[in-house]
Amino acid sequence: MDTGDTAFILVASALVMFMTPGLALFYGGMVRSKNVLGTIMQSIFALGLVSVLWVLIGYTLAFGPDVGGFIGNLDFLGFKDVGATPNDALAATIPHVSFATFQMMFAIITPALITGAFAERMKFSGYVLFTALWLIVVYAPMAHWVWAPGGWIRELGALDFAGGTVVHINAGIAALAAVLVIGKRKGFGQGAFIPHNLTMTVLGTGILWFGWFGFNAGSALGANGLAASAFLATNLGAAAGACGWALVDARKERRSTILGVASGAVAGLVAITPAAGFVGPLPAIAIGLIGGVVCAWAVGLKFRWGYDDSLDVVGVHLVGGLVGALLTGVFADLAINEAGADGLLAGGGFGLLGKQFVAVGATLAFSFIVTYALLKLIDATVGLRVTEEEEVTGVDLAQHSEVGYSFSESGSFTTAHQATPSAGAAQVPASEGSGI
Amino acid sequence: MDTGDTAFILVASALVMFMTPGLALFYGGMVRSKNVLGTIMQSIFALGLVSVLWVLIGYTLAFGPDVGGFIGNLDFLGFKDVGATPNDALAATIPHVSFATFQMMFAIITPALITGAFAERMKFSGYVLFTALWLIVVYAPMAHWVWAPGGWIRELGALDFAGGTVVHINAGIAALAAVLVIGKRKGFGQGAFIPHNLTMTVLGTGILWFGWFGFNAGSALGANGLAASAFLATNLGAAAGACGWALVDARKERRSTILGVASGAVAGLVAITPAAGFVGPLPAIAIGLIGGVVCAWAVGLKFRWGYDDSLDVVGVHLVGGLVGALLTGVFADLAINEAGADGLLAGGGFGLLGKQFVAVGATLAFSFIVTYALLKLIDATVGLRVTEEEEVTGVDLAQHSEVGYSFSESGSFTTAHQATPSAGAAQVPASEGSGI
Amino acid sequence: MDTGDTAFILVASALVMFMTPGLALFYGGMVRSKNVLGTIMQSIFALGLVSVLWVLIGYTLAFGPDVGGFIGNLDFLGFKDVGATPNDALAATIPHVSFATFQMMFAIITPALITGAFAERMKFSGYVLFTALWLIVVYAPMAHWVWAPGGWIRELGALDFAGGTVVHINAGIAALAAVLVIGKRKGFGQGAFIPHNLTMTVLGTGILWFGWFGFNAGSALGANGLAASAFLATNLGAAAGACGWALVDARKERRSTILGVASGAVAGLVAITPAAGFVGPLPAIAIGLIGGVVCAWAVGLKFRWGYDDSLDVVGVHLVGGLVGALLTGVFADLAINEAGADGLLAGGGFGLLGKQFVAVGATLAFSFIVTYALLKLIDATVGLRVTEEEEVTGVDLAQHSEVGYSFSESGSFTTAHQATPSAGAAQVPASEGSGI
Amino acid sequence: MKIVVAVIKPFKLEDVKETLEGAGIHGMTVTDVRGFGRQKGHTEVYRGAEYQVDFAPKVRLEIVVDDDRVDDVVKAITTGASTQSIGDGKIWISPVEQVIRIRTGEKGPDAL
Amino acid sequence: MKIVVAVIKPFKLEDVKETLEGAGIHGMTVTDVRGFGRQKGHTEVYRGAEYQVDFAPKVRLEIVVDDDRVDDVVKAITTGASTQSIGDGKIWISPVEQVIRIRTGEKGPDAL
Amino acid sequence: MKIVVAVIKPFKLEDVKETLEGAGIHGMTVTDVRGFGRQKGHTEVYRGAEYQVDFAPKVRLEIVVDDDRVDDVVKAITTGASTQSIGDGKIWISPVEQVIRIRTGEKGPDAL
Ligand SMILES: Nc1ncnc2c1ncn2[C@@H]1O[C@H](COP(=O)(O)OP(=O)(O)O)[C@@H](O)[C@H]1O
Ligand SMILES: Nc1ncnc2c1ncn2[C@@H]1O[C@H](COP(=O)(O)OP(=O)(O)O)[C@@H](O)[C@H]1O
Ligand SMILES: Nc1ncnc2c1ncn2[C@@H]1O[C@H](COP(=O)(O)OP(=O)(O)O)[C@@H](O)[C@H]1O
Repeated sequence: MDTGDTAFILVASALVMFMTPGLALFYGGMVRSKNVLGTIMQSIFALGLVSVLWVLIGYTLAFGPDVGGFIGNLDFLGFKDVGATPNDALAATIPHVSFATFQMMFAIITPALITGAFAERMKFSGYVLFTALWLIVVYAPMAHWVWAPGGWIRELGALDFAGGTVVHINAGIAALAAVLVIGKRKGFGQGAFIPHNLTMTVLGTGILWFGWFGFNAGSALGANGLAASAFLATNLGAAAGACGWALVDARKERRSTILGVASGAVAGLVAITPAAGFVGPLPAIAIGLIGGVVCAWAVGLKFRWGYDDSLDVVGVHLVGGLVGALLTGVFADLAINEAGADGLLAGGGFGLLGKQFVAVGATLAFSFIVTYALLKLIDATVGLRVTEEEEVTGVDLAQHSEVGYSFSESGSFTTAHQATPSAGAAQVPASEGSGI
Repeated sequence: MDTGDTAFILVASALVMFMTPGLALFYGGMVRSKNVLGTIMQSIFALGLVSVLWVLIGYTLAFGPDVGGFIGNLDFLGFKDVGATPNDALAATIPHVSFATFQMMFAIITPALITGAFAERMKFSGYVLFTALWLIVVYAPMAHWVWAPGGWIRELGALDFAGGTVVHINAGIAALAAVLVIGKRKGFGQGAFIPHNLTMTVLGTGILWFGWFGFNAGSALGANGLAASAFLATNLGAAAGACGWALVDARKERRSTILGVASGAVAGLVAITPAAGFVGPLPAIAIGLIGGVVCAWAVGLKFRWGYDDSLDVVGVHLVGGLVGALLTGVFADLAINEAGADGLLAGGGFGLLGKQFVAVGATLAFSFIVTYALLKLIDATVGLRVTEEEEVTGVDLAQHSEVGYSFSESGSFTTAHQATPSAGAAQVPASEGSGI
Repeated sequence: MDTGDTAFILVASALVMFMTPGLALFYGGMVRSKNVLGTIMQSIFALGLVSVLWVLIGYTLAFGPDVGGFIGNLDFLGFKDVGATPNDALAATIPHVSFATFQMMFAIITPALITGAFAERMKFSGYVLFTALWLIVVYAPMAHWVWAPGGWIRELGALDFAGGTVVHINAGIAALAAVLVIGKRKGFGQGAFIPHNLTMTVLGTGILWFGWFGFNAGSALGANGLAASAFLATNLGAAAGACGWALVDARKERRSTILGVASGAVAGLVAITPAAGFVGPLPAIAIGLIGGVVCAWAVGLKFRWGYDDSLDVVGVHLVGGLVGALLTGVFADLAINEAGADGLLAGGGFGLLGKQFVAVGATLAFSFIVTYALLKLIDATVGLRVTEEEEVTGVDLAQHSEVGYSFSESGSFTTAHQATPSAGAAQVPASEGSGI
Repeated sequence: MKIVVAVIKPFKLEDVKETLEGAGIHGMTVTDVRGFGRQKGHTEVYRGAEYQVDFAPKVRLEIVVDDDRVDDVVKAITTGASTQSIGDGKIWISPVEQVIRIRTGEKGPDAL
Repeated sequence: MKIVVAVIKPFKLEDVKETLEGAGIHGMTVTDVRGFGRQKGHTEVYRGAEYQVDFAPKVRLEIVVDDDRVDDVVKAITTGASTQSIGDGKIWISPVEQVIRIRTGEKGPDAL
Repeated sequence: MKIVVAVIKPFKLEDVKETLEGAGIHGMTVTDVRGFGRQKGHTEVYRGAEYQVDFAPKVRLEIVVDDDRVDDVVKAITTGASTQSIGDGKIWISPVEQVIRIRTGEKGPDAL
């Protein structure tokens, strides 16, 4: 065990945890103000729910000793034997519990990413059930395939440094399945749904960028030259992504936008994620730039094809993830990471690229099909979508009985009659506020 | 000295420092918009004031060589001899100055926690005096008793990993004393004081959760297996607390709220704090869950008993702290930390639990009595409470001549006549804005 | 190579990166709401632009092998040879790439600091060009002089631990040059430009304070006693600065303000920056306090002398930087850092102070002249300033076609006709919104 | 001339604007307001306690029109704003003695 | 019918609502406004410079009533809003020619 | 008495306040509103798609005055608010039957 490595992974875990509130703000700023809390809630609550589920069952399915290349066994159920000493197969220089906790943070943010797609119309109960089940039947197996010793994609030799397939393509294609099942928001295509607070979205972007250093550099599982290289690549991916999207905006609309720069940074981060530990600085810039440009174009597809992906999870995470996974096959370089491989431009031929295609294809197919079926099931039981009246009112009031902001000068007056906190409360019909 | 341990504690110190702005936002979002700056100020200014006082006098009283089990002597006055080499009695692998700085961050946030109780009606001058004196006469002795070599509670064998008694029970009971002395806000009990910006409260929660990793894992004073274990317990406490409070909300109001989830996360963090380095993952989940559920119930007490604890410092920090301190006596396990003890369920019998009761009882009595007396004194001299007119106006304008937000389209017009910056200013009666 | 040191510098790099979004919010909260996005953009976009330029050209000019004491050669062009092993001349215990990345974060925030001066009236295109060129012709040489082996100011023996001259005086004097070239905002001197969201400014302050630990303690380039000492000094500089400004406010206006406390913290941080690794805790308090008091007075100069430095970059960064650089010559102490020197009060006589004067003088002259010329050039080509109509409309709409906030109840209606995303868009004259 | 003032549900603003345009009315001034009336506000939950908010958010429209257009305007608003449920709002009509367009100084119906 | 418009201090809104309810008035429309008058605004401090804000925040009430209730309404507002200090605000009364309830199409006093 | 209502461009508020003071008018009530009219709103860009906003932000002034001051007030507003470009706004004048100052109970012109 190494204290420097341990210090680094503990801090990296904290950074990745911080990304989820960052995502909550990134998404929250983009919806209409009547939906800001509901949107934030769908990220924040994942911190609670997934943390607990990960300990109980998720981790062992993902990283328990391999069963046939597809899933982990139940040795680590309830974090049994996940202790203070290293598990050499997983990470030799840090406590096993530290590795498991680091992975927990990835498991939290991945389902949270999906929520951007069905923002502004999802029932909270449906979301909770979906997140819990999706973690177990989609995320845990995917993580096993790609990252666990014995996982079939890992064995195949496809590369995914920090989650291009497991996190981004997985969440992105699940998002597509989700919007196909759930349908469009009232008013989609007729007018714009203008972001209600872009400063919140920028803050979220800043936190995501900051936390992503833990996500990518932490995936080196130690404080070493590889971590340093991945750290740099991460920053360059974000930076070049921001520049790329800004250039597209500037060409198309004759001006750059802050939402474009923020979106571009995230797109660049998504694209660099699978490649971060396999490429040098100049390829990292290229990957970020291409990610930014392609995603800037891809977010327009929803208008053309008519699916209502509210906050562009498909356009950014699916498309950005694809860009990154495939470009890893192009730019990966053994000179940067000898545990990696040489991609097309490093003289490795089409071998790696082919494996990347297989990994991507398997992820797309598996995640789309299982997610689609899961959502159909939930729709038929608990239900996925708020009523039209609730959608008009906003999910904050309709689903959570709260409002995001209350700035009025005479705000103290906004509520006058307190129901007796315990007893009387139940008499007021909770749906009363609907149809404002 | 170990660079990994040092790196970890330096970063942990930064994380704990960041909790105080996080707390400022957590609290700030819950008050009415006319009081947002005053509320934030009472946390932010503690960063300034307490940092300086800690160097000058606080640290030596808390961690200077023991005098009779009750207080430290003056050897470290002005951080004399607090240097770049380790002090083996306090922390053997990191610079002494790093330990002292880490402790400084705890000393800052503790009085800041109290301010939530008297939010929306406290005079700034009274707050400053209170914070300075409370640090010296309440916090420093408490920290000595529990954490300093020779401190009587430490010698007794009661366990408090990261501040259940010193920070949370201490701040929580002081909060109760404070609201008894200061009295209720105008309008308490008649209507609701609706939070003006829950997105700010959620952001604050995210920062607190993030920083709490430094608070708890950092209390291992090194980047080791214990830190990793405490890190995990911290995350699980928060997560389970959020789930617990959400369940209570869902049962009582038929819906979960984002404020409930945020409050539950904090309650879970409070509850896990004393236990973080002594329990495994499943007990951590239990402690967080119980913390969340009990605090969700406890915040209703103020309506029943009629004390106006504005932002529920009693309901969350006092009650959550009690839950955690006592459950430490139930769940503590030598298998997790051999410097700890076995609690009731680990086969240690009632011994530890008894000690925890003594520690808690002493904290409650000492902190309540001294805080009460201190506030009475300040009330009789400098004064604690703003005038009714100022309370109606809001403390932002009344105490700081500032407003939080200015969104109006024609905002640039809001002020037109600039008093000559230097001279003329004094002529405008500062109280003019009162009684809007 | 040392994993503890590497862990620390990686995290420190992340912290410094996070300062730039923090700065965006610190500045963003202080402008009028119609300019909030444009202001934020000028910090956020620097993250994108400067990161890329630093890799391509900036780093090698600053830290490439010395050419005549004035500039680095092109050995590190495109981060060639900037790899996973340490470069002993620059930082012996961490990967070279980690050092270069850490320095990148400094190169990003420095031009971002300047933008506060010309906020609310700068063209985005002019800003982009200015930032790119300024990085290369002003920042890179300055960094070389002060920090690179062979740089003439470093060789002279002047001390600048973490960027008092390179970052703060440099940005501050460039800010002065900028406002002289660009001119005043419409309405300057007639009324107040009231900050539209002080809670955002406080959040920004919290992030800056948090990140500054990476900035200053990270400049020790390892997790050692020096880092611990610099960490403490940083916190005390901020704390004492906040107290200092609050005292001035309280004396002058009979009340403290949250903006004063926030500004004082930043002023204290600026002042302690060059000294952080050379002074003990009591001098750190003195430097912070003096920084806070002097800057609180200095921000009034713009009204007296009539230059419109929108967000007080001159008053805080130039003046605070001067205070810190000179007081380093007074308080520096070999007992704290043997690589430093003894200042006036440590018995070192006037020698160090004299060198500090030379360093400061050279920075002032070089940066002012080159910045002034650069801006004149850009003004004559691309243009620096928005039209008066755009200034009245606000730069958010005029330069970025976005608005910061959209809180209206009927907000979903705010825009109804979506131009066909691809084709039709170009027909709507973008300037239509002007002159609201 | 008359001024027609209407207080309606916020999410009906878009429909009303369309029916008004259908009736040839292209100018109006809109304000976000809070309405107190038979319709009660919504319920909010705050740390476990339920509260009844007294008001419902509304938007208020002002339309200055020539006397002979009043009935059309009222009809357009009624059509656009109606949901047949409590809280749909009210319309009231008051006299206007003069209208001036600031830009041109035109007066009376020409100023609309 | 008449419309009674009142501009009052924001923190008096709750009291006025109570006195109005006492007078049997249950409907009104409320707007946040800024008032310019004898009462000057507050003082703000911005980085060491003091500024006088020109306006004071106010709320504006609109109540449409039958002619014979006007005096009661005025009395209720005056009672509820008065603090005997400058800036308490003003009430003005204008004619209303017609009122319509959107939901039902009722007209005149029945629409209130 | 009359009430003069004006809808103007927000950035002209300061100028209008000055011309009104020049005309001896010291009281008014101001509301932030959204205006629909000939002047179209601005264009916003949202992730690569351009949208036309339908309204332009405006401020609405209400000034109650004695009958013989109406023309001065209209003139002051017109002078202060005019930019000679579309969207400068409108002024309309309606009758006021009574004005009361809450603080003193004064009525009529004395209440202003
Ligand atoms: N007397 C009144 N004067 C002015 N506005 C009123 C009056 N009564 C009701 N309103 C406005 O009309 C809105 C709708 O009234 P309400 O009684 O809730 O339902 P309905 O319109 O179906 O009768 C209220 O929210 C309020 O804004
Ligand atoms: N002539 C006016 N027209 C419209 N509103 C006015 C007028 N004069 C004053 N007001 C409103 O009444 C409020 C109170 O007036 P003010 O002169 O400050 O005190 P008072 O009501 O005690 O006379 C102002 O803030 C403004 O909103
Ligand atoms: N019929 C109307 N009733 C009420 N307000 C109107 C009417 N027509 C226009 N307005 C208001 O006047 C403002 C300016 O009108 P507009 O037609 O854009 O330009 P102009 O004032 O130059 O004719 C609008 O934004 C709206 O607020």
